[in-house]
Amino acid sequence: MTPTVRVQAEDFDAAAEAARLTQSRTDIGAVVTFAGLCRDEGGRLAALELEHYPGMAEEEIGRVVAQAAARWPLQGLTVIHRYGKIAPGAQIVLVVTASSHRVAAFEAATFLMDYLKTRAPFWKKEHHKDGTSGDWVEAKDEDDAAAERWVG
Amino acid sequence: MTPTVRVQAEDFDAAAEAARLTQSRTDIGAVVTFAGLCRDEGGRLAALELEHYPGMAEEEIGRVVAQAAARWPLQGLTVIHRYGKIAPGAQIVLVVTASSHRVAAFEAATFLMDYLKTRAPFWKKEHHKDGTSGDWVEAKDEDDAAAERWVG
Amino acid sequence: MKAVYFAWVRERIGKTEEEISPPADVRTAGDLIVWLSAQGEEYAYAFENPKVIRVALDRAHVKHDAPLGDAREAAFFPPMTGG
Amino acid sequence: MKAVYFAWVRERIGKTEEEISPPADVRTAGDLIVWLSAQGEEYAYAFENPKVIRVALDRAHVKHDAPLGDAREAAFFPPMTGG
Repeated sequence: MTPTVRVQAEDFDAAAEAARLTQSRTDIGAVVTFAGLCRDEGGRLAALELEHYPGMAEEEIGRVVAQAAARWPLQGLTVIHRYGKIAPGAQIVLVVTASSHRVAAFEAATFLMDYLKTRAPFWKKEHHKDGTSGDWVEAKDEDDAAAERWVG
Repeated sequence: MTPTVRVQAEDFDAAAEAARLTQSRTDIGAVVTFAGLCRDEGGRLAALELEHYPGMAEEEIGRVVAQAAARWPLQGLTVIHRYGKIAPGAQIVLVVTASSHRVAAFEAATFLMDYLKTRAPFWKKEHHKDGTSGDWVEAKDEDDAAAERWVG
Repeated sequence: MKAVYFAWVRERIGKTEEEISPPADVRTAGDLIVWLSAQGEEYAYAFENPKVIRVALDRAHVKHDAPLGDAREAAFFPPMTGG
Repeated sequence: MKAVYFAWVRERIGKTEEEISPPADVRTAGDLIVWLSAQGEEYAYAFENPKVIRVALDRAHVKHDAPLGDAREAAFFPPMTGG
Protein backbone atom coordinates (compact mmCIF):
# COMPACT_ATOMS: atom_id res chain seq x y z
CA MET A 1 0.00 0.00 0.00
CA THR A 2 1.54 3.30 -1.11
CA PRO A 3 -0.20 6.23 0.52
CA THR A 4 -0.66 9.48 -1.39
CA VAL A 5 0.17 12.75 0.39
CA ARG A 6 -0.17 16.09 -1.36
CA VAL A 7 0.13 19.66 -0.12
CA GLN A 8 -1.09 22.05 -2.78
CA ALA A 9 -2.77 25.39 -3.49
CA GLU A 10 -5.12 23.89 -6.11
CA ASP A 11 -8.50 22.38 -5.36
CA PHE A 12 -8.93 18.60 -5.48
CA ASP A 13 -11.54 16.15 -6.76
CA ALA A 14 -12.57 14.08 -3.76
CA ALA A 15 -14.55 11.57 -5.84
CA ALA A 16 -11.67 11.00 -8.27
CA GLU A 17 -9.27 10.44 -5.37
CA ALA A 18 -11.62 7.90 -3.77
CA ALA A 19 -12.17 6.16 -7.12
CA ARG A 20 -8.41 5.90 -7.64
CA LEU A 21 -8.10 3.80 -4.46
CA THR A 22 -10.73 1.25 -5.48
CA GLN A 23 -10.49 1.02 -9.26
CA SER A 24 -10.10 -2.50 -10.66
CA ARG A 25 -9.91 -3.93 -7.13
CA THR A 26 -12.30 -6.38 -5.51
CA ASP A 27 -10.76 -6.71 -2.04
CA ILE A 28 -11.95 -3.42 -0.56
CA GLY A 29 -15.09 -3.40 1.55
CA ALA A 30 -15.16 0.14 2.88
CA VAL A 31 -14.12 3.58 1.67
CA VAL A 32 -14.35 6.55 4.03
CA THR A 33 -13.94 10.03 2.55
CA PHE A 34 -13.59 13.10 4.74
CA ALA A 35 -13.75 16.52 3.11
CA GLY A 36 -13.10 19.58 5.26
CA LEU A 37 -14.70 22.76 3.92
CA CYS A 38 -14.29 26.46 4.63
CA ARG A 39 -17.25 27.84 6.63
CA ASP A 40 -18.25 31.50 6.42
CA GLU A 41 -18.94 31.63 10.19
CA GLY A 42 -22.41 33.04 9.88
CA GLY A 43 -21.58 35.24 6.90
CA ARG A 44 -18.69 36.97 8.66
CA LEU A 45 -15.86 35.48 6.60
CA ALA A 46 -14.78 36.40 3.07
CA ALA A 47 -12.01 33.78 3.08
CA LEU A 48 -9.59 31.77 5.15
CA GLU A 49 -5.91 32.07 4.37
CA LEU A 50 -3.88 28.98 5.13
CA GLU A 51 -0.20 29.46 5.81
CA HIS A 52 1.94 26.33 5.88
CA TYR A 53 5.52 25.23 6.51
CA PRO A 54 6.63 23.94 3.10
CA GLY A 55 8.54 20.70 3.38
CA MET A 56 7.57 20.02 6.97
CA ALA A 57 3.86 19.91 6.05
CA GLU A 58 4.44 17.00 3.65
CA GLU A 59 6.86 15.28 6.04
CA GLU A 60 4.63 15.61 9.10
CA ILE A 61 1.54 14.39 7.21
CA GLY A 62 3.70 11.52 5.95
CA ARG A 63 4.59 10.60 9.54
CA VAL A 64 0.93 10.66 10.61
CA VAL A 65 -0.01 8.59 7.55
CA ALA A 66 2.69 6.04 8.40
CA GLN A 67 1.26 5.73 11.92
CA ALA A 68 -2.23 5.11 10.53
CA ALA A 69 -0.91 2.53 8.05
CA ALA A 70 0.91 0.70 10.86
CA ARG A 71 -2.12 0.74 13.17
CA TRP A 72 -4.96 -0.27 10.80
CA PRO A 73 -5.11 -2.73 7.91
CA LEU A 74 -5.57 -0.27 5.05
CA GLN A 75 -5.54 -0.99 1.33
CA GLY A 76 -5.49 2.65 0.34
CA LEU A 77 -4.85 6.01 1.95
CA THR A 78 -4.86 9.53 0.53
CA VAL A 79 -4.36 12.86 2.28
CA ILE A 80 -4.49 16.20 0.47
CA HIS A 81 -4.16 19.52 2.32
CA ARG A 82 -4.49 22.87 0.59
CA TYR A 83 -2.82 26.16 1.44
CA GLY A 84 -3.43 29.75 0.34
CA LYS A 85 -6.67 31.70 0.22
CA ILE A 86 -9.80 29.56 0.39
CA ALA A 87 -13.34 30.85 -0.08
CA PRO A 88 -16.35 29.78 2.01
CA GLY A 89 -17.80 26.53 0.71
CA ALA A 90 -14.47 25.49 -0.87
CA GLN A 91 -12.51 22.41 0.15
CA ILE A 92 -9.50 22.61 2.52
CA VAL A 93 -8.53 19.04 3.33
CA LEU A 94 -9.26 15.53 2.10
CA VAL A 95 -8.69 12.17 3.78
CA VAL A 96 -9.65 8.92 2.05
CA THR A 97 -9.15 5.51 3.63
CA ALA A 98 -9.89 2.15 2.02
CA SER A 99 -9.98 -1.15 3.91
CA SER A 100 -11.56 -4.58 3.86
CA HIS A 101 -13.43 -3.61 6.99
CA ARG A 102 -15.46 -0.54 7.85
CA VAL A 103 -14.20 -0.12 11.41
CA ALA A 104 -10.58 0.18 10.22
CA ALA A 105 -11.55 2.67 7.49
CA PHE A 106 -13.59 4.81 9.91
CA GLU A 107 -11.04 4.75 12.74
CA ALA A 108 -8.08 5.50 10.48
CA ALA A 109 -9.88 8.46 8.84
CA THR A 110 -10.94 9.84 12.24
CA PHE A 111 -7.40 9.40 13.62
CA LEU A 112 -5.86 11.11 10.58
CA MET A 113 -8.13 14.15 10.88
CA ASP A 114 -7.57 14.42 14.65
CA TYR A 115 -3.82 14.30 14.10
CA LEU A 116 -3.78 16.63 11.11
CA LYS A 117 -5.67 19.22 13.20
CA THR A 118 -3.07 19.23 15.95
CA ARG A 119 0.22 18.25 14.24
CA ALA A 120 0.23 19.36 10.59
CA PRO A 121 1.99 22.75 10.31
CA PHE A 122 -0.85 24.86 8.91
CA TRP A 123 -2.28 28.06 10.34
CA LYS A 124 -5.58 29.69 9.41
CA LYS A 125 -6.08 33.43 9.24
CA GLU A 126 -9.53 34.96 8.82
CA HIS A 127 -10.32 37.56 6.18
CA HIS A 128 -13.53 39.42 6.91
CA LYS A 129 -16.24 40.45 4.48
CA ASP A 130 -15.80 44.09 5.56
CA GLY A 131 -12.32 43.99 4.02
CA THR A 132 -10.40 43.81 7.28
CA SER A 133 -7.90 41.08 7.91
CA GLY A 134 -8.97 39.27 11.04
CA ASP A 135 -7.25 37.19 13.64
CA TRP A 136 -5.38 33.96 13.39
CA VAL A 137 -7.74 31.13 14.24
CA GLU A 138 -6.98 29.84 17.74
CA ALA A 139 -6.24 26.18 18.36
CA LYS A 140 -9.04 24.46 20.25
CA ASP A 141 -8.57 22.44 23.42
CA GLU A 142 -11.20 20.01 22.09
CA ASP A 143 -8.94 19.26 19.11
CA ASP A 144 -6.05 18.43 21.45
CA ALA A 145 -8.40 16.20 23.44
CA ALA A 146 -9.56 14.45 20.25
CA ALA A 147 -5.95 13.69 19.31
CA GLU A 148 -5.09 12.57 22.85
CA ARG A 149 -7.62 9.74 22.81
CA TRP A 150 -5.53 7.86 20.21
CA VAL A 151 -2.48 7.75 22.46
CA GLY A 152 -1.53 4.50 24.19
CA MET B 1 -32.58 19.29 7.60
CA THR B 2 -34.46 16.73 5.50
CA PRO B 3 -32.56 13.45 5.35
CA THR B 4 -32.59 11.37 2.18
CA VAL B 5 -33.23 7.62 2.50
CA ARG B 6 -33.35 5.37 -0.55
CA VAL B 7 -33.55 1.59 -0.95
CA GLN B 8 -32.95 0.64 -4.56
CA ALA B 9 -31.56 -1.98 -6.93
CA GLU B 10 -29.67 0.61 -9.02
CA ASP B 11 -26.15 1.80 -8.32
CA PHE B 12 -25.61 5.28 -6.88
CA ASP B 13 -23.18 8.14 -7.45
CA ALA B 14 -21.52 8.77 -4.08
CA ALA B 15 -19.87 12.01 -5.21
CA ALA B 16 -23.11 13.44 -6.58
CA GLU B 17 -24.91 12.60 -3.34
CA ALA B 18 -22.19 14.29 -1.27
CA ALA B 19 -22.21 17.33 -3.58
CA ARG B 20 -26.00 17.63 -3.22
CA LEU B 21 -25.61 18.15 0.54
CA THR B 22 -23.11 20.99 0.24
CA GLN B 23 -24.03 22.83 -2.94
CA SER B 24 -24.52 26.58 -2.58
CA ARG B 25 -23.99 26.34 1.19
CA THR B 26 -21.24 27.95 3.21
CA ASP B 27 -22.11 26.71 6.70
CA ILE B 28 -20.80 23.14 6.37
CA GLY B 29 -17.33 22.34 7.67
CA ALA B 30 -17.17 18.58 7.29
CA VAL B 31 -18.57 15.96 4.93
CA VAL B 32 -18.03 12.28 5.69
CA THR B 33 -18.86 9.76 2.98
CA PHE B 34 -18.92 6.03 3.65
CA ALA B 35 -19.22 3.65 0.70
CA GLY B 36 -19.58 -0.07 1.40
CA LEU B 37 -18.36 -2.27 -1.45
CA CYS B 38 -18.80 -5.93 -2.35
CA ARG B 39 -15.59 -7.92 -1.71
CA ASP B 40 -14.79 -11.08 -3.65
CA GLU B 41 -13.42 -12.81 -0.51
CA GLY B 42 -10.10 -13.79 -2.02
CA GLY B 43 -11.55 -14.51 -5.46
CA ARG B 44 -14.15 -16.96 -4.13
CA LEU B 45 -17.24 -14.84 -4.78
CA ALA B 46 -19.00 -14.19 -8.08
CA ALA B 47 -21.60 -11.97 -6.44
CA LEU B 48 -23.50 -11.15 -3.29
CA GLU B 49 -27.27 -11.26 -3.44
CA LEU B 50 -29.00 -8.88 -1.07
CA GLU B 51 -32.50 -9.77 0.01
CA HIS B 52 -34.47 -7.09 1.83
CA TYR B 53 -37.81 -6.54 3.51
CA PRO B 54 -39.51 -3.96 1.26
CA GLY B 55 -41.21 -1.25 3.26
CA MET B 56 -39.55 -2.15 6.53
CA ALA B 57 -36.09 -1.47 5.09
CA GLU B 58 -36.99 2.16 4.33
CA GLU B 59 -38.85 2.56 7.63
CA GLU B 60 -36.09 1.07 9.77
CA ILE B 61 -33.36 3.12 8.07
CA GLY B 62 -35.63 6.15 8.59
CA ARG B 63 -35.78 5.39 12.33
CA VAL B 64 -31.99 5.06 12.56
CA VAL B 65 -31.55 8.28 10.58
CA ALA B 66 -33.95 10.11 12.94
CA GLN B 67 -31.88 8.92 15.90
CA ALA B 68 -28.69 10.24 14.29
CA ALA B 69 -30.33 13.57 13.45
CA ALA B 70 -31.52 13.93 17.06
CA ARG B 71 -28.12 13.04 18.51
CA TRP B 72 -25.72 15.10 16.35
CA PRO B 73 -25.99 18.59 14.84
CA LEU B 74 -26.16 17.63 11.16
CA GLN B 75 -26.85 19.88 8.19
CA GLY B 76 -27.25 17.01 5.75
CA LEU B 77 -27.72 13.24 5.85
CA THR B 78 -28.13 10.69 3.08
CA VAL B 79 -28.42 6.90 3.27
CA ILE B 80 -28.78 4.67 0.22
CA HIS B 81 -28.89 0.87 0.48
CA ARG B 82 -29.01 -1.39 -2.55
CA TYR B 83 -30.63 -4.81 -2.91
CA GLY B 84 -30.36 -7.53 -5.54
CA LYS B 85 -27.27 -9.11 -7.08
CA ILE B 86 -24.11 -7.11 -6.59
CA ALA B 87 -20.76 -7.90 -8.23
CA PRO B 88 -17.39 -7.72 -6.47
CA GLY B 89 -16.08 -4.15 -6.48
CA ALA B 90 -19.58 -2.68 -6.80
CA GLN B 91 -21.21 -0.43 -4.22
CA ILE B 92 -23.73 -1.75 -1.66
CA VAL B 93 -24.38 1.06 0.76
CA LEU B 94 -23.76 4.79 1.08
CA VAL B 95 -23.86 7.07 4.10
CA VAL B 96 -23.11 10.78 3.79
CA THR B 97 -23.16 13.15 6.75
CA ALA B 98 -22.58 16.91 6.65
CA SER B 99 -22.02 19.08 9.71
CA SER B 100 -20.34 22.27 10.87
CA HIS B 101 -17.96 20.13 12.87
CA ARG B 102 -15.93 17.09 11.93
CA VAL B 103 -16.53 15.10 15.12
CA ALA B 104 -20.32 15.19 14.61
CA ALA B 105 -19.98 14.17 10.95
CA PHE B 106 -17.61 11.27 11.79
CA GLU B 107 -19.59 10.01 14.78
CA ALA B 108 -22.95 10.17 12.99
CA ALA B 109 -21.62 8.28 9.95
CA THR B 110 -20.00 5.62 12.15
CA PHE B 111 -23.19 5.27 14.22
CA LEU B 112 -25.34 4.97 11.09
CA MET B 113 -23.20 2.20 9.62
CA ASP B 114 -23.05 0.31 12.94
CA TYR B 115 -26.84 0.48 13.20
CA LEU B 116 -27.52 -0.33 9.55
CA LYS B 117 -25.38 -3.47 9.94
CA THR B 118 -27.43 -4.79 12.85
CA ARG B 119 -30.94 -3.33 12.37
CA ALA B 120 -31.66 -2.76 8.67
CA PRO B 121 -33.58 -5.78 7.28
CA PHE B 122 -31.12 -6.94 4.60
CA TRP B 123 -29.56 -10.37 4.23
CA LYS B 124 -26.56 -11.30 2.10
CA LYS B 125 -26.25 -14.57 0.24
CA GLU B 126 -23.02 -15.61 -1.43
CA HIS B 127 -22.83 -16.79 -5.03
CA HIS B 128 -19.61 -18.63 -5.78
CA LYS B 129 -17.45 -18.39 -8.87
CA ASP B 130 -17.83 -22.14 -9.41
CA GLY B 131 -21.53 -21.56 -10.07
CA THR B 132 -22.80 -22.88 -6.76
CA SER B 133 -25.03 -20.82 -4.57
CA GLY B 134 -23.31 -20.50 -1.24
CA ASP B 135 -24.43 -19.79 2.28
CA TRP B 136 -26.17 -16.87 3.81
CA VAL B 137 -23.58 -14.59 5.36
CA GLU B 138 -23.66 -14.96 9.14
CA ALA B 139 -24.12 -11.97 11.39
CA LYS B 140 -20.98 -11.09 13.32
CA ASP B 141 -20.78 -10.63 17.08
CA GLU B 142 -18.36 -7.77 16.47
CA ASP B 143 -21.09 -5.91 14.57
CA ASP B 144 -23.46 -6.28 17.52
CA ALA B 145 -20.70 -5.03 19.81
CA ALA B 146 -20.09 -2.04 17.52
CA ALA B 147 -23.78 -1.11 17.67
CA GLU B 148 -23.93 -1.65 21.45
CA ARG B 149 -21.33 1.02 22.16
CA TRP B 150 -23.78 3.75 21.07
CA VAL B 151 -26.37 2.75 23.65
CA GLY B 152 -26.92 4.88 26.76
CA MET C 1 -52.72 -12.08 10.05
CA LYS C 2 -50.01 -12.25 7.41
CA ALA C 3 -46.73 -14.04 8.08
CA VAL C 4 -43.69 -13.13 5.97
CA TYR C 5 -40.34 -14.91 5.88
CA PHE C 6 -36.87 -13.84 4.76
CA ALA C 7 -33.48 -15.34 3.94
CA TRP C 8 -32.96 -18.90 5.18
CA VAL C 9 -36.20 -18.84 7.18
CA ARG C 10 -37.99 -18.26 3.85
CA GLU C 11 -35.93 -20.95 2.11
CA ARG C 12 -36.58 -23.55 4.81
CA ILE C 13 -40.33 -22.89 4.93
CA GLY C 14 -40.48 -22.65 1.15
CA LYS C 15 -42.79 -19.62 1.11
CA THR C 16 -42.31 -15.88 1.09
CA GLU C 17 -45.61 -15.19 2.86
CA GLU C 18 -48.94 -16.68 3.90
CA GLU C 19 -52.10 -15.93 5.84
CA ILE C 20 -52.08 -17.53 9.29
CA SER C 21 -54.77 -17.84 11.95
CA PRO C 22 -53.13 -18.66 15.27
CA PRO C 23 -55.44 -19.53 18.18
CA ALA C 24 -56.26 -16.98 20.86
CA ASP C 25 -53.69 -18.31 23.35
CA VAL C 26 -50.86 -17.28 20.98
CA ARG C 27 -50.26 -13.87 22.53
CA THR C 28 -46.61 -12.96 21.90
CA ALA C 29 -44.08 -13.06 19.08
CA GLY C 30 -42.45 -16.00 20.88
CA ASP C 31 -45.78 -17.85 21.14
CA LEU C 32 -46.13 -17.42 17.39
CA ILE C 33 -42.73 -19.03 16.77
CA VAL C 34 -43.69 -21.99 18.96
CA TRP C 35 -47.06 -22.34 17.20
CA LEU C 36 -45.51 -22.05 13.71
CA SER C 37 -42.87 -24.66 14.62
CA ALA C 38 -45.71 -27.19 15.01
CA GLN C 39 -47.18 -26.50 11.56
CA GLY C 40 -44.98 -29.01 9.72
CA GLU C 41 -41.46 -30.31 9.24
CA GLU C 42 -40.36 -27.32 7.20
CA TYR C 43 -41.51 -24.96 9.97
CA ALA C 44 -39.84 -27.08 12.64
CA TYR C 45 -36.61 -26.85 10.60
CA ALA C 46 -36.87 -23.08 10.07
CA PHE C 47 -37.50 -22.45 13.77
CA GLU C 48 -35.28 -25.23 15.22
CA ASN C 49 -33.20 -22.62 17.05
CA PRO C 50 -35.79 -20.04 18.11
CA LYS C 51 -33.22 -17.86 19.87
CA VAL C 52 -31.65 -16.75 16.60
CA ILE C 53 -34.96 -15.84 14.96
CA ARG C 54 -35.74 -12.13 14.76
CA VAL C 55 -39.33 -10.92 14.63
CA ALA C 56 -40.87 -7.74 13.27
CA LEU C 57 -44.50 -6.80 13.87
CA ASP C 58 -45.95 -4.39 11.31
CA ARG C 59 -42.41 -3.71 10.08
CA ALA C 60 -40.82 -2.83 13.42
CA HIS C 61 -38.34 -5.00 15.34
CA VAL C 62 -39.79 -6.56 18.50
CA LYS C 63 -38.49 -8.90 21.20
CA HIS C 64 -39.93 -12.39 21.56
CA ASP C 65 -41.98 -11.36 24.59
CA ALA C 66 -43.72 -8.56 22.67
CA PRO C 67 -47.54 -8.95 22.58
CA LEU C 68 -49.00 -9.44 19.10
CA GLY C 69 -51.70 -6.87 19.79
CA ASP C 70 -53.45 -5.86 16.59
CA ALA C 71 -50.45 -6.52 14.36
CA ARG C 72 -51.46 -7.39 10.82
CA GLU C 73 -48.03 -8.54 9.62
CA ALA C 74 -45.50 -10.69 11.46
CA ALA C 75 -42.08 -11.18 9.85
CA PHE C 76 -39.51 -13.85 10.75
CA PHE C 77 -35.88 -13.74 9.71
CA PRO C 78 -32.29 -14.44 10.75
CA PRO C 79 -30.03 -11.69 12.16
CA MET C 80 -29.53 -8.97 9.56
CA THR C 81 -26.35 -8.80 7.47
CA GLY C 82 -26.85 -5.60 5.48
CA GLY C 83 -24.65 -2.53 5.40
CA MET D 1 21.56 27.91 11.89
CA LYS D 2 18.46 29.10 10.15
CA ALA D 3 15.44 30.31 12.14
CA VAL D 4 12.04 30.31 10.44
CA TYR D 5 8.82 31.83 11.74
CA PHE D 6 5.15 31.23 10.94
CA ALA D 7 1.74 32.79 11.48
CA TRP D 8 1.63 35.46 14.22
CA VAL D 9 5.19 34.66 15.36
CA ARG D 10 6.30 35.64 11.83
CA GLU D 11 4.09 38.74 11.83
CA ARG D 12 5.34 39.94 15.23
CA ILE D 13 9.02 39.42 14.35
CA GLY D 14 8.48 40.85 10.88
CA LYS D 15 10.59 38.21 9.13
CA THR D 16 9.94 34.83 7.57
CA GLU D 17 13.46 33.56 8.23
CA GLU D 18 16.96 34.58 9.17
CA GLU D 19 20.41 33.20 9.97
CA ILE D 20 21.09 33.11 13.71
CA SER D 21 24.25 32.34 15.69
CA PRO D 22 23.29 31.60 19.27
CA PRO D 23 26.13 31.21 21.80
CA ALA D 24 27.27 27.76 22.91
CA ASP D 25 25.26 27.80 26.15
CA VAL D 26 22.02 27.79 24.12
CA ARG D 27 21.53 24.03 24.14
CA THR D 28 17.79 23.34 23.88
CA ALA D 29 14.80 24.57 21.90
CA GLY D 30 13.66 26.35 25.05
CA ASP D 31 17.07 28.04 25.47
CA LEU D 32 16.73 29.29 21.91
CA ILE D 33 13.35 30.89 22.69
CA VAL D 34 14.85 32.67 25.72
CA TRP D 35 17.83 33.85 23.69
CA LEU D 36 15.67 35.04 20.77
CA SER D 37 13.38 36.91 23.19
CA ALA D 38 16.33 39.10 24.10
CA GLN D 39 17.14 40.05 20.49
CA GLY D 40 14.76 43.01 20.36
CA GLU D 41 11.28 44.26 21.15
CA GLU D 42 9.67 42.42 18.25
CA TYR D 43 11.19 39.13 19.47
CA ALA D 44 10.14 39.83 23.05
CA TYR D 45 6.60 40.40 21.75
CA ALA D 46 6.57 37.22 19.61
CA PHE D 47 7.82 35.10 22.49
CA GLU D 48 6.06 36.89 25.36
CA ASN D 49 4.21 33.67 26.25
CA PRO D 50 6.84 30.98 25.59
CA LYS D 51 4.52 28.17 26.69
CA VAL D 52 2.32 28.53 23.61
CA ILE D 53 5.25 28.54 21.17
CA ARG D 54 5.79 25.31 19.23
CA VAL D 55 9.23 24.40 17.94
CA ALA D 56 10.34 22.18 15.08
CA LEU D 57 13.98 21.21 14.54
CA ASP D 58 14.82 20.21 10.99
CA ARG D 59 11.09 19.99 10.24
CA ALA D 60 10.07 17.70 13.11
CA HIS D 61 8.11 18.74 16.21
CA VAL D 62 10.18 18.82 19.41
CA LYS D 63 9.50 19.72 23.02
CA HIS D 64 11.15 22.76 24.57
CA ASP D 65 13.65 20.59 26.45
CA ALA D 66 14.89 18.95 23.22
CA PRO D 67 18.64 19.47 22.58
CA LEU D 68 19.45 21.47 19.46
CA GLY D 69 22.11 18.94 18.44
CA ASP D 70 23.21 19.51 14.88
CA ALA D 71 19.88 20.95 13.74
CA ARG D 72 20.24 23.31 10.81
CA GLU D 73 16.74 24.74 10.88
CA ALA D 74 14.69 25.80 13.90
CA ALA D 75 11.09 26.80 13.34
CA PHE D 76 8.86 28.73 15.75
CA PHE D 77 5.09 28.96 15.45
CA PRO D 78 1.79 29.01 17.33
CA PRO D 79 -0.30 25.85 17.82
CA MET D 80 -1.41 24.50 14.45
CA THR D 81 -4.91 25.11 13.11
CA GLY D 82 -4.96 23.11 9.90
CA GLY D 83 -7.29 20.31 8.92
